[in-house]
Amino acid sequence: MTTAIEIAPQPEVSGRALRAFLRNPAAMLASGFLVFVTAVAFAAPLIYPEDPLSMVARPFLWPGQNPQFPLGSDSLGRDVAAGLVWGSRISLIIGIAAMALGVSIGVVIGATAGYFGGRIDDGLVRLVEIFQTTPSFLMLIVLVAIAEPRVESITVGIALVTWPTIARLVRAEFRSLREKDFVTAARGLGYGHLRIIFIEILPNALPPIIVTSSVIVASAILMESALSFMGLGDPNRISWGSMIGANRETLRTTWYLTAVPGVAIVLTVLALNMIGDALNDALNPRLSAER
Amino acid sequence: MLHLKSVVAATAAFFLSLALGAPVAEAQQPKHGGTLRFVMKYEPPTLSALNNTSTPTTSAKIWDGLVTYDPDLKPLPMLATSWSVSPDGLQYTFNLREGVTFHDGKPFTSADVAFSIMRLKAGHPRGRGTFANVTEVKAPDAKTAVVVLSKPSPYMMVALGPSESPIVPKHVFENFDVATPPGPPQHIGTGPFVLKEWVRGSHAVLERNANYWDKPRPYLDRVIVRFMPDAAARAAAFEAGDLDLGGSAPVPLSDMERYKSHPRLAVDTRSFAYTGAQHQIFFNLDTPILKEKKVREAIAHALDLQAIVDTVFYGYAKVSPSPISVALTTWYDPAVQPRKFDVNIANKLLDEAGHPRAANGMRFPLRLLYNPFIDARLAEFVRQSLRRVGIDATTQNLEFGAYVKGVYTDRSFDLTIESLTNVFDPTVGVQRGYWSKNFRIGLPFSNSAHYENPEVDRLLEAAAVEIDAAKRKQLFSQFQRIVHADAPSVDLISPLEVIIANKKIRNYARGAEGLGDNFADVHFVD
Amino acid sequence: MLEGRRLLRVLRRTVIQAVPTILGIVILNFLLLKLAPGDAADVMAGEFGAATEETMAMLRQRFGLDVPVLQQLLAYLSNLAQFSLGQSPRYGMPVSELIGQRLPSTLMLMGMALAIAFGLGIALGTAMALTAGRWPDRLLSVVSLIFYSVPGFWIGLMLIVLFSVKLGWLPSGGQETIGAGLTGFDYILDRLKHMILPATSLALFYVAIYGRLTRAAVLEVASQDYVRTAAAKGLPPLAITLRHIVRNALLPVTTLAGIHLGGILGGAVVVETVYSWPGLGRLAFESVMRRDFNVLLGVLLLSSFLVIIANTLVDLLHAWLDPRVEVR
Amino acid sequence: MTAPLLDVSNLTIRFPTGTPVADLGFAVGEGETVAVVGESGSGKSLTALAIMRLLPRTARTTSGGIRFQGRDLLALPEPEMRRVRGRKIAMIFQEPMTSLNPVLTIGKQIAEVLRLHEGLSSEAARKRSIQLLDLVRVADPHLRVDDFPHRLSGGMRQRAMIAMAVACGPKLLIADEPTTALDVTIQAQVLDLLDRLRRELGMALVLITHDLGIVGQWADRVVVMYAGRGAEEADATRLLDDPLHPYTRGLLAASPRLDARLHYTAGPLREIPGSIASALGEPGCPFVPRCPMALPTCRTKPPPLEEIRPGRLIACPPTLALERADAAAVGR
Repeated sequence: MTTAIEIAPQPEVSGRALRAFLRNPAAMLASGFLVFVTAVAFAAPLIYPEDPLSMVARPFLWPGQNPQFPLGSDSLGRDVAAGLVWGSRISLIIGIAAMALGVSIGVVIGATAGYFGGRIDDGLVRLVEIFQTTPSFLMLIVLVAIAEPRVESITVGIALVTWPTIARLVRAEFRSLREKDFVTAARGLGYGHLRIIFIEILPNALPPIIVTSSVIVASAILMESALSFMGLGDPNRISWGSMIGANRETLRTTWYLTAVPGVAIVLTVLALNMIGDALNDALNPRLSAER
Repeated sequence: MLHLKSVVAATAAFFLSLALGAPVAEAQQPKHGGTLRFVMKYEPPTLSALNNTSTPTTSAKIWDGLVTYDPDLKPLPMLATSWSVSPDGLQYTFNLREGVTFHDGKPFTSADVAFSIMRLKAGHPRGRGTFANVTEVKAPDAKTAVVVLSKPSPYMMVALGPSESPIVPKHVFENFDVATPPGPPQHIGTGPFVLKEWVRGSHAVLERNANYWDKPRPYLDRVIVRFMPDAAARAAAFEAGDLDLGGSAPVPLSDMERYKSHPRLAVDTRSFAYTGAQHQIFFNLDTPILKEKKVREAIAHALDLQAIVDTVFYGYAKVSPSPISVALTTWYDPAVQPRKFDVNIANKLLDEAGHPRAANGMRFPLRLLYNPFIDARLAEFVRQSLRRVGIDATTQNLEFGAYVKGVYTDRSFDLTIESLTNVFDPTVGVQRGYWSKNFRIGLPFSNSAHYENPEVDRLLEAAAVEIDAAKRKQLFSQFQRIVHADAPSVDLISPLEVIIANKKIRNYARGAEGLGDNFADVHFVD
Repeated sequence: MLEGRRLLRVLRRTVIQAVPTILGIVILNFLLLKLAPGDAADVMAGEFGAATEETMAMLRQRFGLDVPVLQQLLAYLSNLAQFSLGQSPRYGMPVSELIGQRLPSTLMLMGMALAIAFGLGIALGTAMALTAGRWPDRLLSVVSLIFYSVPGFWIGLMLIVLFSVKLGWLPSGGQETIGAGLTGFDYILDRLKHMILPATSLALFYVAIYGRLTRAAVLEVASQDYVRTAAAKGLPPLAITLRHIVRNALLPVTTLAGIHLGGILGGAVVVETVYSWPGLGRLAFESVMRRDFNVLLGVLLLSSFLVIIANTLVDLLHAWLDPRVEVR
Repeated sequence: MTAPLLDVSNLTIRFPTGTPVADLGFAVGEGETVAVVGESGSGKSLTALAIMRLLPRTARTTSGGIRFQGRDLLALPEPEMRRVRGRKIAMIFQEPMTSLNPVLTIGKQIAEVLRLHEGLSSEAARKRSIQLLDLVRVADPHLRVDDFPHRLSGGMRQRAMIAMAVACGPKLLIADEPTTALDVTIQAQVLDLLDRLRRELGMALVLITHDLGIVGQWADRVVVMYAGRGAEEADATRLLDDPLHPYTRGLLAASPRLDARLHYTAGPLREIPGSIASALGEPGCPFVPRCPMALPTCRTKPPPLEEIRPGRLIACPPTLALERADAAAVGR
C-alpha cells in the first residue's frame, strides 16, 4: 500500500547532474586539488610526525635554501612545509565543521519556518533578521573574544554567523515545496511533520543547499584567516590563517612566510568556489546551457 | 630650623650638556618651523598622564613637570628652577619658575603644584605609591612649594618628570573627577604644545605654544600624533614618508635591517632609564605542581634567554635575569645571572620532582597566559621550550580585558608572561610584583605569583624609606638574590626602546624619559 | 501625492519592522557581551597601569557594572527609550558623540566601496555575460573568482605596498593629510585619494559577488522575449544591452545590497585596521577588546539601522526600476 | 511575373545538436498573406527568426538564400541588416506577456523604434505612438501610452506589439503565433486587425501558426511544415478543401475549425499518432513513422517539394504518384 505514496520526485541530485559535473573540466581540476589537500591533511602525521610548531631550524630560511626545509622556516625557526601540511588539517576542519554546524542549524530553522509558516515563521524570520542585520564579522569577533580563541570556539562562531544564509534559502525552498502535490499526499497519509520535512521535502531542497555549502566552507576558511589577522587565532594549533597572522609583520622582508599559506588559502577557496559554480551549473541545467 | 641643601642647576647647563652630545656643526641656532608626524600604537583614553600610565609621551608635550632628567636620571630644572631636600629626607622645597602661564593664560603658581601632587597621590596609578608618604604640600608663597613627607621617599625625586607627574592647573581640575580620563577641555598645561584637535581613532594635533617659557623653544610649529594599531600599516607609512618618529619598535623588528640602511630613516636603540622595560614569567604558586621549586627551576633551565633575545626580539633586547631589570643600571645586581640553559638539567629536575614523561612524551599540562601587549612569538617560544622538556603547555590567546581578569581576578593560569615594567625605581616598579602585602585579588599588576617571603617583604619595605643610596642598593641586591633563588618568577629579557626617526629631526629624546621628552627642542635640519 | 503616500507606507513598514529587530539585537548582544570575561573596569585599570580595589569598585559603580545584569539591561533600555546611547567609560564621552565623529568617514568609505562594487561588478558581469562561454568570459570569471577567494587584508596590504610604498601614488593610510589645512577642491581630492585604496580593498570581494550575480542575471534577461523584440526592432547591441538587458538585470542584483551593507561594515574592521582608517569598524573592534560595551552596542544598533535603511532604499529603488513592484 | 517580395530558397538551419530546418523554400508576394503552418517543433519559428537574422549564436544558416526586395539578407552586413529590422521587416511574437519590456512604458517602446529608424524627436515619437495605438484600436491611447505593460491585458499588449511593429510601415510583417496566447474571443479581433493593417499599409504578412483553423479566413496561401521541411504548399482555400499530404490531412482533422462567427464547427478531433520527435534521425521522409501510407522508398531520402499543378506543391512521392495517376485518369 505504501508504495502508492512514492510519488515524491527523485531528488535532483541525480545521475544527470553528476554527469554534468564530471564533464566540467574546471570542476574536475578543483575536485582533484581538494582531494589532494584532504589527503595531505589526513597524512600529516605521517609526513611530519614532529609537532609543526616546534622550533627546528635556523629562523628565516628561504625556500630552497636548505633542502631539509623545502619551504623555508619562519621567524622562530619553524618548518613552513610542516606548518602548511598540518595547517591544512585545521583549516579544513574549521571550514567543514563550521559549514556542517551552520548548515544544520540553518536547515532546522529554515525548514521549520518554511514548513509551518504563520507565527512560527514570523518569529524565526525575525531571528534570522537579527543575525543578518548585525555585521557578521563583528559578531564573530564578539563571539570569539567572549569564548577565547580556540579552534572549537572559532568553528562555533563561524557557524553561528553563517546559519542565517542557509536558513533563508531553506525557508524559501520549503515554502514553495510544501504546496507541492507530493507533500499534500504525504499529509493525506497522515505522516508526521518530521518525516515530511526530512524525508519528503528536504531531499528536494538539497541542490541549492549543496551549492551554498561549498561556498560556506570557502568563506569559513577566509573568516578564520581574517580572525587570525586580527590576532584572534588559536595559538596552540597551526592553521593557514594563523600562519599568515603570525608572520604578517614580516610581510615586507620575508614575504614567502605569508605567501605560502596565502596561496594555499586562495587555491583551496578558489577550488571550493569553482566546485560551487560547477554544482550550480550541474544542478540548474537551464543556465549551464549558456556556458 | 631646616637645614636646606640647595641645588643650583642652571637651565643653560642643561642645554649645554645636550649640545655636547650633538655634532658641533648643529649646535648653531636651530631653525624654526615644521610639522613632526609622530606615531603611537594605541589610542589612549586621554593624552594626559594625570591619572594613567599609558600616555607619558603625549602628556609631556602638553604638561611640564617640576623637573626633567638627563640620561643618567640627574634632575634638571623645569617648572622648578632649584630645589632642596632636608637631611632627614622628609621635606622637599621647590623654587618655581617666574612668568609661566597655562595655555588658557592663567598664571602658574605653587597652588597648582600643591594641587597636582595631591591629585597624583589620589588618582595616578603609580602616584598613589610614589606620593603615599606625602602628608601635605605647603605653598608659603606663589613661587615656593614645599612637599612634606611622613616617611622618607628616596624615589620621589626621580618621579617628578613631565611624563610621570604632570603639573596641572588647579582651576581646571579642581572640579574634575579623579578617575575620569581628562578630555580635550581639560588638556591645558604649561607645556610647549597646545592640544588643537583630537579626532578619535585617528590623530591629535598639537600646536606650538607661542608663550612657552623656554624661549625661543619650541621650534616646531606642530606635532601630529597619529594612532595606528597595525604594525604593517605603520611600517608602510614610515616608508611612504607619512611618519617622522615613533617609539617602542613602531615597525616590525624583523624589518629593522631595512630601516638601518634607509636613506631617510634612522634606527635609534638607545635605552632610557625611565622605562625600565622588563619581561618575566610569573608562576602561579597556588598551582600545586608549581609549589615545588624544582619544577620552577626546571622551567628556568629550559629557557634559552639568549635565543629569546636573538630570535624573538631579533637582537633588540638584553638578557635580564633579575627581578630588577638590567635597564635600571643603578639597582641591577650583576651577580644575579640566568640559570644555565640546559634541557638535560631541566629534564633531570623534573624527573627528580616526580613527574616522569608519559607515553606521549608529556609530563603534565600547564596553562600559559601572556599579556597581549607582548609579542605573541615570545609565548610561542616559551610554549615550545616547555614542550621540549615534556611540559604540555597550552597557550591562551586572551585580549587585554580577559587577560587581566584571568590572571589577577580569576587566577586561572599556571604561568603568565608579563611585562611588569620597572619604570625608574624598584620601589615603584618592582615591589608591586613581589611584596606579599600586594597579593590582592582583582588588582591588575599586583603580586600575581602569590609570592610570600617575610625577608623579601622586610627588604622591600626598608629600601622604600632608605635615603642612603648605597644602603638602598645593598637592600635591593639582597632582594634580587633571594627572589632569584626562590624563583617565583623567571626573569627573561629587557626589550630595547627602538625608535624610528626621520634623519632630519634632532633632539627628540634628550633625557632619561626617552620619547617622553617634551619635544621643545626638536627641530628639523636641512 | 501617490508617491508621497507610497513613501509614507514604506517608512511605516520600516519602523514596524525595525523596532523588534533592533530590540532583539540589543538584548541578544547585551546578554552576549555580559558573558565576556573581564569588564571595562578591568581593562581601564590594566591600561592605566595599576589600581586599587577601591578605585576598581568605584569604576564599576560609576559605569553601572556593579548591579545584576538584568538591571543593567533595563537601565540600558530605558536610556535607549530616551534616545540616549549612554556613556563610554573608556573615552568618558557620550557614545552618540563618539559614533557621530566616526560615522561620516565610515559612511563615505562604505558608500565608495559600494559604488565601486556596483559599478565594477555590473560592468564586469555584463562583459562576462555578453561573451559567455568565450575567452573573455572565462578570463573574467577566473579574475572574479580570485577576487572572491583572496583574503581582504592580503589585498589591502599588497595594494599599500604597490601603490604607496613602491609607486608613491597614494597615501598609505588615514583619511586625510592631517594638518595640511587644505580647503575646497584640494580637500576633496585629498580625501578621495585617501579613500581609493581602502574602498577598493573593501569592494573587491563584492565586485566579485555583483559580477557573478550580474552575469547570471544578464544571461537570464538576455534570453527573455522582450530582448528578442528589441533586436527585431533593429536596435544596435549596445542599446539593447543598456536599455533592455542591464536595467532588468539590475533588479535581482540590487536585492542583496542591504545585507551586504552589514557585511561591508564587518569587513571594514579588517580594512580599517590595515589602513588606519578611523571608522566605525575599528571603533567596534576596539570596544570589544576594551569591553566598552556601550560603544559596541551603539555601533551594532547604528549598523542595523543602516542595514534597515539600506533595505528600504533598495525597496524604493526596486519600485522605481520595476513598475510591477507595488510597494508592499 | 515580378520577383516576389521575399524569396526563401533552400534554407537550412543547423545547430550543433541537429538540423531543425532543412531545404525549406517558399515565397511571399507584395501585400500577400502567407501562413506557415506546423506543429511546435516543426521549425516555423526558427524560419521566421532566420529571416530576421535573429537566430541564437550557435545556429548556422547554410546553403540557403533569403532574398528580400531582391537583396540577399544573409549576405548583408549586420549594420545594414539592422536597418532592415523594424523598418522593412517587422515581427511580432507569440507571447505578448513577455515580449514587452516590463520596465518601459508602452509609449517608450513604440517611440524607440520610431526614433531609431525615422529619427523622430522624442516628442514627435510620442505623438506618433499615440496615433499608432489609436490605429491598432487601443482605447484611450493618450493614457495607455504611459502605461507599463503589466497594466494591460494580453490582447492590448499584442495590439501594442503590433503598433510597434507597423510603426515604420514595414513591407513585411512576420507574425509568429500572434494569437496563441490570447483568449479565443480576442484571437479573431487581433487577426482582423492584422489583416486590416496589411491592406491599409500595403504590407505582406507571414502568419506563423500551428492552427489550420485560422488559415482559411486570413491567409492567401499556406505553407505546411513538418520537421523542418516543407510538406505542402497551396492556396488557403484549396488546401483546406482538399488537403493532399497525409500530414496536412491529419493536421486538419485534428484542429478545431474556427469559422467567421467564432463558433467551433462540431467535428471529431483526431490525433495524429506519434509525435514530431520521432522524426529525429530519420534518413528519409520525416513523417514516415507516423505516416499511414509510407512506402519503403520513403525511407531512403527526404522527398523534395514538387509542383503538382500551378501554385500547388507537395513533398510526398506516394501522394504525388496517386495525384498524377488521377490527373492522368481525368485527363484521359
